[in-house]
Amino acid sequence: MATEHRVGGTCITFGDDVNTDVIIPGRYLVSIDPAELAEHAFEPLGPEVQRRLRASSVVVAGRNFGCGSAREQASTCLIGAGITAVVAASFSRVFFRNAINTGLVAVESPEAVTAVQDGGEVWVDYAAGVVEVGDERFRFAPYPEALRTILEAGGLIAYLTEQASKGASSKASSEASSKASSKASSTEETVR
Amino acid sequence: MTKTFAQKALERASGETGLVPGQIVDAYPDLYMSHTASWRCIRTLERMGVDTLYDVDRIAMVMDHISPANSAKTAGDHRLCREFAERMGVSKFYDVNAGIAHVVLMENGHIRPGQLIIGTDSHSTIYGALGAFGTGVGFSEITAAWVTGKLWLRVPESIKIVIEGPLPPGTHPKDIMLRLIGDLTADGATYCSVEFHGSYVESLSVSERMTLCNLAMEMGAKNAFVPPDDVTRRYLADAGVEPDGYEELLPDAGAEYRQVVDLDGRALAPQIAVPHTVDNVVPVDEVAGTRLNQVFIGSCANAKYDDLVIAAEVLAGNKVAPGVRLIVTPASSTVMSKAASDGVLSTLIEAGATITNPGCGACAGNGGAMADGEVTLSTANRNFQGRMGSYQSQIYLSSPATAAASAIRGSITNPQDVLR
Amino acid sequence: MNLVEKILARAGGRASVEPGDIVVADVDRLIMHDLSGYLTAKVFEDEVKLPIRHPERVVMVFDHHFAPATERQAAVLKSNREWARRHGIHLFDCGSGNIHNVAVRRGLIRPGMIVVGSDSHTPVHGVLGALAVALGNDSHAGTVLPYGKAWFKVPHTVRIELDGVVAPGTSPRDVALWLVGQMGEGSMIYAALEFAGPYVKALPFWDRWLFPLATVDLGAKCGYVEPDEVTEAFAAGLPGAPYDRMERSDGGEAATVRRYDVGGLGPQVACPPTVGNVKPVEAVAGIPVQWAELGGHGGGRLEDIRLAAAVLRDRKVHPDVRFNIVPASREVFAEAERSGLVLPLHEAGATWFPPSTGSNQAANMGAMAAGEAMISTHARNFPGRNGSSEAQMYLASAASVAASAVTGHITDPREITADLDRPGSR
Amino acid sequence: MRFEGRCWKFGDNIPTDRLVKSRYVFEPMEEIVKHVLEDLNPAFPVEVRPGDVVVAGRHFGQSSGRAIATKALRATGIGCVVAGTFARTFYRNCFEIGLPALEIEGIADLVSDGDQVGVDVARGTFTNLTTGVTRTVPPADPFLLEMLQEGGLIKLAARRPELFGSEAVRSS
Repeated sequence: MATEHRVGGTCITFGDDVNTDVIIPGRYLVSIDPAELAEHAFEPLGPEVQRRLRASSVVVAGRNFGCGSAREQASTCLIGAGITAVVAASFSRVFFRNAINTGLVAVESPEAVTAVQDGGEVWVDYAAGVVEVGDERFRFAPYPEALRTILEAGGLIAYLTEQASKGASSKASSEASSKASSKASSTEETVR
Repeated sequence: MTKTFAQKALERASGETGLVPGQIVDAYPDLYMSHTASWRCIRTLERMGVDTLYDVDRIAMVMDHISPANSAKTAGDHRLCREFAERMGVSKFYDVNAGIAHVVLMENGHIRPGQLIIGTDSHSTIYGALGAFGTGVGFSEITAAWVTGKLWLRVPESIKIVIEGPLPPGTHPKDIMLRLIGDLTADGATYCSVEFHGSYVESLSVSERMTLCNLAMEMGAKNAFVPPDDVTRRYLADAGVEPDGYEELLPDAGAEYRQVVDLDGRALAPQIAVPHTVDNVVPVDEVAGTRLNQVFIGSCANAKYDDLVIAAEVLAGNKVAPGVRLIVTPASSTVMSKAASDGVLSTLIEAGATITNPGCGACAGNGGAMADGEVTLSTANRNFQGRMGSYQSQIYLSSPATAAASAIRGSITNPQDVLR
Repeated sequence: MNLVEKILARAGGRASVEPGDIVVADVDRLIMHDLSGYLTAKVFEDEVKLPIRHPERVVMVFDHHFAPATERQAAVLKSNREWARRHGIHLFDCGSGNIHNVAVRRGLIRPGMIVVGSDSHTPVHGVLGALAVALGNDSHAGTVLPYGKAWFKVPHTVRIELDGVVAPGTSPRDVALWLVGQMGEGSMIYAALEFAGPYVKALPFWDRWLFPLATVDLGAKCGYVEPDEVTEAFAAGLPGAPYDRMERSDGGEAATVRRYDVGGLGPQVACPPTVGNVKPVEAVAGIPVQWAELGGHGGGRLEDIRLAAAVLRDRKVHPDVRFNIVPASREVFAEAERSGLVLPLHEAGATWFPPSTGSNQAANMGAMAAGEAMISTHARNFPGRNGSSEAQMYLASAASVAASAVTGHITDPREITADLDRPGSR
Repeated sequence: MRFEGRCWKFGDNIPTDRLVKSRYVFEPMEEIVKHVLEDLNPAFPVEVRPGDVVVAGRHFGQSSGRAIATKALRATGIGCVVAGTFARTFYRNCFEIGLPALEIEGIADLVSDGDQVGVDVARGTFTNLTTGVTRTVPPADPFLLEMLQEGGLIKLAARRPELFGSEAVRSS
């Protein structure tokens, strides 16, 4: 799979402790469609924020971004809105997991967050472990290999499906993978 | 090398030894809990084209968030789960009438000390009340675990919280936790394993320990833990778990903690979280008199049997104030049974409470929605903007005692003022 | 004159009236629920803009919601509360119970009254010897609220006499369902129905309830049971002042009399898609159900709960069935608890819900997926009222509902137990 | 009170639930009107034109007493509704909200869906222009016709509040 390690563009900034009920209100969890979820992303903050979100590529936030529930749609809705990376001072752990597992780049860099201006450009090279804010470059600890593999596959399910089709899955899932392999190529697109 | 609970639990679940915080391991959970989100797992599995599961006996499904269905869509989602459970032989399937997943699974002996449990619910930290390692994940990870039996986990650092008691009358585990969340803030324990120790913790029932571990999530914890003891063992025996059916894991003396917090509960006043974050905590007296439209006694944090008893003690002989709706949602069918057997239910009914079916109820947005400008005092664990209806409504969080006292007065009230 | 004509003549300020006359009469009570009340209030505020003439006669009961699930619903209830408070009308908030049960239990319906409401089952109050008629929102907004009056066409009266001893395990609910099937849905349009005959007169008050309730299914304007000692005793036990008038017919006026022999009648089921599609339970026995519910206008009384408890004694709800119990009022729930009925039914696998109309129209609960089926004591079975238009609703007695909950399919309660009290003999 | 248009034919015992499902009750009328009778004939809400006539069998509009069902039908733009019999509250609501209604026994047997029909509600006449069949019935009570002409009960009461004094409107 071809890998593009550098993602980014115009950013939209938020403060500390942005919770999952703000990112995607519980009433919309009946959907798992990224586009449909994206329509309601950040709805509590009003239409102007939503419009700006959809025009942005990067979400920049303060501490504890994505705190609250374990809902995976908090990440999916951002992907649906066209966000390619989230840069935060820190993440709630479940949001961080969900981001990796749905294929959304999420990096912690309090220094970068401080340097960012709302609406400015932010780029993330997650292989190099660098956040670029204008001319400034901020380093962060690159992803462990295991996480990067999942991220680059486009998320956990896409990764597993890909593994299954390669016949290289873990021992535990080998039986399952053999069944999955025949369908894997056709399902990859929909999974991602 | 001395180890924390988290190190021991993840060594057990990964088969590796000598784990240190920060390390990432492949761990094999003992149980994968999915609630109403189960249908998403099933759909994801369908898209993967897989129908062989790693170990169906480790799957637990509880239809708790929207129970019963309030739309044809949700009714269809529930049916999908029932049919899947039937077809795949998921024996730990609990339907819309069972109650809140966490409470149901603990009551039914599915959670045991030392186990690793993952759940599609952030408050899966609650399983620490029985000495297990519980943590929340997204539905894709549950699906992946169904197939592969494992997931990656970062070995967390640990925080040790030592609480001394007893607490003054009218104060409860919820008050302790709110104070702690207020002090440590909403991300004070992010990625960490939170261990509860001390004389106060030892004196608590499993139900009360559930309140501690549940709310640890609101500090960002990865998991929470109360050391198993005789209280734990009795609870497990009542739930039908054989004494040799589990392995208690205790942190070593001298284990390394990122932080040790000592909390003296003996002079604690009732606490309340004010809108719109859980760590925005003040003593109840500071906001006493705030008018309420609704009081909700429910959720995995505070709608267990003990919680209803506490509420009933305050409500006995009183009536809910005119203009206030008091909604009581027992956490589980078992809780409802107990309350109906000993007069607690009668007391609540006579006081004017609306008793709903067991489940997540208003906490998961299935009931108790508010209109613009309305105010609810809730015993649940989140007060985020818009979580209960309108974005222009407000949620306060408190103990069942404070909730009951406030329902009587129609405004936020220190329960000590009513009990006295 | 008969009871209906006397009440209309008195309230219309006339010496006498005859069928076909249109009279404008004083309304004694307007009852509204949370849905219809909202619509009425909106029309009243938007188009009429006058004060409410007699706020003390107006009652609103929130029964379609016991805990709203959406902001939209919450906003409707909030608007209703503010409107009720602003105008000083009676308000019973969520969890009070079903509108008709609340109105009776709280002493707001009395013999001889003219009662109007936009709930189509408003005619049930004829059980107390009131003239109770369902009107639309515009009647309420246009004339009842501003003038305290409504226009009525004086109905012709049909007396329905029921006689005979029904089979064991058969309740008045079965008889009422059967009657609709026999007479035909919509067969009595505009009529006033007097329910009479030895079978009806031997019934206790809450069992009589089911006959005026069926009025709307027959298409009639109103229905009643001629007041007697049962009515008097019940009315005397209601809160508030005792009734000040008990109109009674002069006798023999009904132009038409229909006589039905209910001797040996067994349990009945109204099958989808309409209330008139009534069959003996044997004809549909065996159809799988995923849901069973005691509640709604046709159930949830203490009598129904007792019947269900009798059926479920030493038995369990089938694992494939969710059995909901929705008490008709807060009082019923409290009485059930005091009578020790709540725990055994809960432990048998039933789930208790707050007093309300339960799954009626799936406002707060009771949505079904395509292909699912429910058997209930509700009053309506039209497709689309409970989630998917492809879901099925069967209407039956409390005993049949409970029996079906035990087996997982529509079941004749007599096959489960012989331990069912003969209705009316208690 | 005269209308000419396409006949949309429906069966017996149609409940208000099929005119307006309860989940749409609080939607704006522009939204409600898109779903009127859709379960029974999906083409109806899409293709109905102003002046068209709904013809139904027995007991049309049973179930809820809410006027919203009649208001939604009126909002489709139909000229009037003709039925073998009407559910009582539905009939009452028609006049009270200003939707002309005419009751003609057995009318459903005289039309096919798609026929052109002509109706004069005030005179009580019905013509199937496609087949040439006609029917005449006694028109509705003058009080109701007056209500219709005013545009409904609220407008009538506003213009003639004295009607809602204690005097009878009309004696037979």
